[in-house]
Amino acid sequence: MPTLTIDNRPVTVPDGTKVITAAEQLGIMIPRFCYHPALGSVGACRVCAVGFKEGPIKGVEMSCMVDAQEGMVVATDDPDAVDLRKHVIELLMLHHPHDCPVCDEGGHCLLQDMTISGGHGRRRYAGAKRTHLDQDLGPLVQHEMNRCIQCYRCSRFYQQFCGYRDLGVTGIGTRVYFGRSEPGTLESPFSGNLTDICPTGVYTDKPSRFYGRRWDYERAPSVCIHCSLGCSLTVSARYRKAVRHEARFNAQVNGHFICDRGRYAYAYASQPERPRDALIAGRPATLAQAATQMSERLAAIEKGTGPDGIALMGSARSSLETQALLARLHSEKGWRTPCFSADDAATRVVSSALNTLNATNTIALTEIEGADTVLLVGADPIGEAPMLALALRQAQRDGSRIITVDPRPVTLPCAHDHIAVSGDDLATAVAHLIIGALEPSREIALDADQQDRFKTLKQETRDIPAAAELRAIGHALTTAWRPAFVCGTTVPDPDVPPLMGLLQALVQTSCMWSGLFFPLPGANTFGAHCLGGSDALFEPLLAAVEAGQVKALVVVENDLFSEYPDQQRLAAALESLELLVVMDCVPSAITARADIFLPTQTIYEAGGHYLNNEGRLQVATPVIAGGLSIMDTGGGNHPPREFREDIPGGTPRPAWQYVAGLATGETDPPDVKPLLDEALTAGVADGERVSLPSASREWPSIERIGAGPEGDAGGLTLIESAATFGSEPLAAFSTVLAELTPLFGVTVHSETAQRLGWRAGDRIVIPDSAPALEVVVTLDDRAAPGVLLVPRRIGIDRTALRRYMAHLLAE
Amino acid sequence: MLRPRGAFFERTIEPLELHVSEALIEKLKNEIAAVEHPRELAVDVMMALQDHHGYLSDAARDQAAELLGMSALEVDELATFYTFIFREPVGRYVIHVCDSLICWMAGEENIVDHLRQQLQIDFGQTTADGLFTLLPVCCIGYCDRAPAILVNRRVHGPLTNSRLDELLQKYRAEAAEKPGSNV
Amino acid sequence: MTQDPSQLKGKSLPPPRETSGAEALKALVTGFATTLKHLGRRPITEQYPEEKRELPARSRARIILTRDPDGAERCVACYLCSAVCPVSCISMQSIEGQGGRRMAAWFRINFGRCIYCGLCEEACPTSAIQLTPDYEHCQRAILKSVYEKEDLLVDHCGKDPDYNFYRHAGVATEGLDKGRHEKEAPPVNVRSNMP
Amino acid sequence: MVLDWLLGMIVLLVKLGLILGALLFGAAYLVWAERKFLARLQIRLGPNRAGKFGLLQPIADAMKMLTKEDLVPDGADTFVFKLAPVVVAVTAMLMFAVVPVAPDLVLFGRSIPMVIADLNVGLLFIFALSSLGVYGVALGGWASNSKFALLGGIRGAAQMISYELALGLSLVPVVMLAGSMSLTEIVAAQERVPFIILQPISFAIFVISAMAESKRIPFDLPEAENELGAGFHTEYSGMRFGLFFIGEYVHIQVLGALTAVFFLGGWRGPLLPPVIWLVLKIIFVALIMIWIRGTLPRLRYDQLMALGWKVLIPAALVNIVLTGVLILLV
Repeated sequence: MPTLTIDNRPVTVPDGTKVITAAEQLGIMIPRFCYHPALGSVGACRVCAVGFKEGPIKGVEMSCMVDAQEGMVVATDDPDAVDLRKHVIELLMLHHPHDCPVCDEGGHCLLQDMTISGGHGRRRYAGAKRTHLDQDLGPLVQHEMNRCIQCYRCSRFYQQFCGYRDLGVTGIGTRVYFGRSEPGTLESPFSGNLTDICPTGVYTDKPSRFYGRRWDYERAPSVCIHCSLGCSLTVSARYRKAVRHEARFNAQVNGHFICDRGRYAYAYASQPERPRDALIAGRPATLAQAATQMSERLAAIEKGTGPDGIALMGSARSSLETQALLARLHSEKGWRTPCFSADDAATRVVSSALNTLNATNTIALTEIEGADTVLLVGADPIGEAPMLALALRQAQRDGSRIITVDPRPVTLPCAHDHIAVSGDDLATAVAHLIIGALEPSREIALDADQQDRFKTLKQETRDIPAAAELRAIGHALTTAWRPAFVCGTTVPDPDVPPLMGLLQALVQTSCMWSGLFFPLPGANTFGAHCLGGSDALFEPLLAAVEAGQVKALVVVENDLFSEYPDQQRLAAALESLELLVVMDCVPSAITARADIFLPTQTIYEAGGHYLNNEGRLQVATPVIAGGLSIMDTGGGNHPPREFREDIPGGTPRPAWQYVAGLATGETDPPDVKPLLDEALTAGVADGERVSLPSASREWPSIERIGAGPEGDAGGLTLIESAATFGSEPLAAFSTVLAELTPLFGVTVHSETAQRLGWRAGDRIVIPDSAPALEVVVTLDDRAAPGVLLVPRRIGIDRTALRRYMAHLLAE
Repeated sequence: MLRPRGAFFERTIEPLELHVSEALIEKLKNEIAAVEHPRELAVDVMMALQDHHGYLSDAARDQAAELLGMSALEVDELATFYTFIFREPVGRYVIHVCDSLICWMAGEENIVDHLRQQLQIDFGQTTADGLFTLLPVCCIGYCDRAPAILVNRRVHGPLTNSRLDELLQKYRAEAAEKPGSNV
Repeated sequence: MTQDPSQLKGKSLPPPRETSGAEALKALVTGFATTLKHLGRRPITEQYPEEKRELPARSRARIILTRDPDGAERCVACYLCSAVCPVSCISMQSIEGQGGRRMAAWFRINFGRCIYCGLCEEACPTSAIQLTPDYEHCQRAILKSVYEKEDLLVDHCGKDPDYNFYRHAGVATEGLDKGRHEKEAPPVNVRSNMP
Repeated sequence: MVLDWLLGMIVLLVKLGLILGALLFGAAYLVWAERKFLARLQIRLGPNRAGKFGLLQPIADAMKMLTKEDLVPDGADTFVFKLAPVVVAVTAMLMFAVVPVAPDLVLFGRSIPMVIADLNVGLLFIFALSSLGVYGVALGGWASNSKFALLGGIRGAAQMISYELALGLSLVPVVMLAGSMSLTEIVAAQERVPFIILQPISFAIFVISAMAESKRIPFDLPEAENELGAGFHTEYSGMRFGLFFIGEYVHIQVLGALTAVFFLGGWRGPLLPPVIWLVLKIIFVALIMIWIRGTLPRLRYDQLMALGWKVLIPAALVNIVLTGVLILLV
């Protein structure tokens, strides 16, 4: 822990800290271009020069390249260093184009700041400027190479940090060029970070190109709700339109970056099709009319059938406010327990997963970066939670071993061992891992009861092809120092998470640190689980609707059709309802069927609290007041010249306000904390994790280990799993992401393809599908044999797809 | 092996216009298999393919990438870095003129002027008959034979204008004798 | 009498000079004589609506959006004028126009708020926004003081007849590719065989 | 007897009406004249938009004042606030009651004095009213509940007290020469020589003090726009402000008339009718005052006090002694 003096102020920092970081701790921002806390030092740009006055090093040195040492005296305003910086800036500006007015970086450009603060104002170089041709890098990133100052941040980020290899640096000397070998869409789903990380305007945000300047934007801290990780965002909005997401540093969750799905998903909030008016039986009505009619009709139904006649349907993408008020509606009015997901299979896995979490085994996303072995079971990070893949990449760069056990051909931007195991065998696979971890000698550590249970486990566990490999991995896990265990919650069955919990508990006795990490299906699935959604399944609710017991259904921010597989059954059930109330901010299949529709606000207008996949409470601050963008009201031309008191398109209210109106008759913003504390039994601060139960020493009871696949249909199973783009219900409305969404396809092992008579590139037209559905066949031998893998996609005819697949399975 | 696996990095490449002999491919594959990191052989593979094609065309680059398990961009990064790997077409004989200090003291400028005059081209250009490409090069380590040039990586020096004329004559004769291949 | 202010530092000012009675009387008489003399002179007042004075080219009144020498809109909607405007009377929206040019989809100046300080003109990097000596644009209806882009655009270059931003900018636009701007070398060929 | 009384009453009312009308009309057009004259002194044009030569400007101004909102500031003493401008205007007008505008008029055998009230203590009456006038200023300043107005009011009171003395002392030699305090008598005493020739020092002191009394530049410290907003009448608007305005310009006329009466022989003059002479003399004095306004800057407060106490009063006292000696000797 050396103590050094920077600008006459002492600071003590850990060993190995660079001087530039030490200065940051004092709040001194030393100029930098190439240095970035996430990427480290390379000493390429030479603007972080400072003067070393006393101590082991003397003279002007680069503060990003020098480790802080005891007794150093550093002056950031050393005249020699200042002079050097001034000349370096002038050198960097030598070929810089004269295009700040048309550059989107202008206003938040590090190069602008450094040029001005370095005192460089007038070009002395009279020669011809070096120019470059630009490349089309796809719909997300705009390329403008002339502005480059050769800091190498982009190539270091893209190749070393993210592990993608299609963007880098070519050429030598003055010809150095950052880009691809051929123009084309960037392959990395983290490419949007280039726009944040580039200190000048080489990479700028393409969808928000030319829209505004940083100083004009309304900006507020927010949370990403496009997967369960809950990355921190800064949202920029202008003229009532959210136009940009940027990563906000969060040491526990996402670090400095976010994925492209989270970055470009905001378009749903300002899409022209967004419903902005209340509807009664499909006809526009005022909000007051709709709300009054909703209360009256619900009261009438309640009078007729009792409180049991009204059911509530929440969603995993709603804020905690909305979810908590739905739970209160149940407790106050006696209406049916709210259900938060129509996907019961996932709900079961989620509850078993979250019941496995406790105060000692839960880890945060950035902690995974420090693991030396990561085991992923039934989890596909790139599709389900992209930032997890980036964390794995960091772990792997530090020498960590990554193992994926999955029926899908999991791809990661880093080296990893993949063991293909069919979906029904995942529990068996984990059982094999446990056996491997315990078998050689460690069984002795167990008490008598546990030994018995272990014996049973060993007897019950079925043999699978990869058993030997899995046992070897299980054994290797016991020698790891910092193993992390990641388990998905959509593909595995409910047995897998407790088994993973058991494996972690067994391994924990012999390592420094270990933990469990469960990516969940929705942004606020954790919240839904806490608020009593775990035992509320959709199937019984649907049965009650069909049986006529439930007369009215209130659906809040949930498109049931995208979650529930049998769309025809669902449609018929909804038809039989006396009253269907829908509250949502996006147009969906269910919106059109609503008797009463109430438009809700998005996260940008309403804000809200969210619990991420590890139970961390995070707040999204409202950015805009809501309403149609001025760009829309003016039709692209200047804003209309009229005075009006209301905001056009400003009808939507936060969903919780409608629910609160039903629950208490009041529509003031609820203080979510007491409601939450009720559900969670203890207070929790923003940015902190909710208190989880303390670790239990019990051997978890596992209902079914490794019984063969149920309903064996020739060993074929259909897996619908989340893809990076196109699966998330809100991000699916983003037009730029739609461009990146690949053709809808089915991925199978070549053996399976042979059995089915499919070849790579075959196009299968699904019969009786509306809209017509065509599936492209892709072969991948890293998939488990017998698995038909399709991406989850909003708006496709899943009934027809399932019917066709079932027909295939039956043959 | 620390090589990432997965669909992201797997490319199927179009058949090359000039087919590289199976034997060469087999030889390169064996060499690559023998080393710990395929990257180690990147320059050798590029050189081998360049010798085959005359220069490292896009197709050759893609083939090198496939052989080495690298992305096309990664190969490009190296190819554009090294002076002796040509990403653009060159003539049959590539003349590198050393422009470092010793050669300059020994009269490199005269050599250059003479070459320019004889070949009617400037640096970076190829003669109309496709025989010679003139390129400058930094010190090639033959200071003892200054002023020196490389023709297809073979050193010649010390040079005078008459020696140079002889040399050009020799290559012209050779080209007339064996048209086509430049390997 | 000019004195270096730094030399005055720390010193008290000299005591005021005493005026003698004769001097005072003389000053008094001079004053009265002067005003009396003025009585006979022709008033210098200009009768505004009847007589209109030609103002200097740099006087600051009505704002215009000029065009470059090629006749294209100069404004690139960079938002600098609206940022610098102390009364926030300028608003606009930038879009990508024809041939990759950044331009204003709409551009609005509310002259009801404008204080004619000229900061927008000073901030404008393309010489697009300029203040003109035309001061006569009062309106009875307040909304008529809100000028849109079509009201602001003129078809000349204003005070800067030669400047064309896109000839210097270095960004590729229709008909002016990379390396064709002033003081620019042709685009680098990364694959060049030259070292 | 009754008829006499009635006739007297009618004559008095007619005189009152005429004088009042003339004074108000004079005040209005004095404003116009001041603006015009001042403008020419400063090589400007002055008002020229309302009517020919801006002649309708006073009417436009009056209409504007009457239609302006009448504001009483929050926290002001409403009664006093409303009273103050009345005091200023009324005292100024009342002073004219003792000014003879012409020799007695003989009509149908009756001699009608061309003065509203020929008091034998006319001079004291004038001093009394002039002292009362300061109340308007001081009260208006105090009642406005504004620091600027209060400062203006205080300055007004202090200035008035200082210059009242010099004003009174400057007229003692006039009374000594005329042997009466009645203004009619004083005018009569100047049948041969106007007192300006006999008493030039008195004249100078009187004019300076009179200007200070009327709070005009260079003695406008109670208003002092650039320090105090508008001094004692900062908070006044509409016609209440108008009353202060009228008060000031009536005061100028009164001072003109008094200067004429005390030093310029009153209505006396050759050829023209007496009333015209008086009016001409009033206009002459007013023009001189405007000229002064157009030329001199405002005095500093200490200069104002020094001039009053250290110069004017001693000079007036010496003048009295000299006059007395001269009267004894001649």
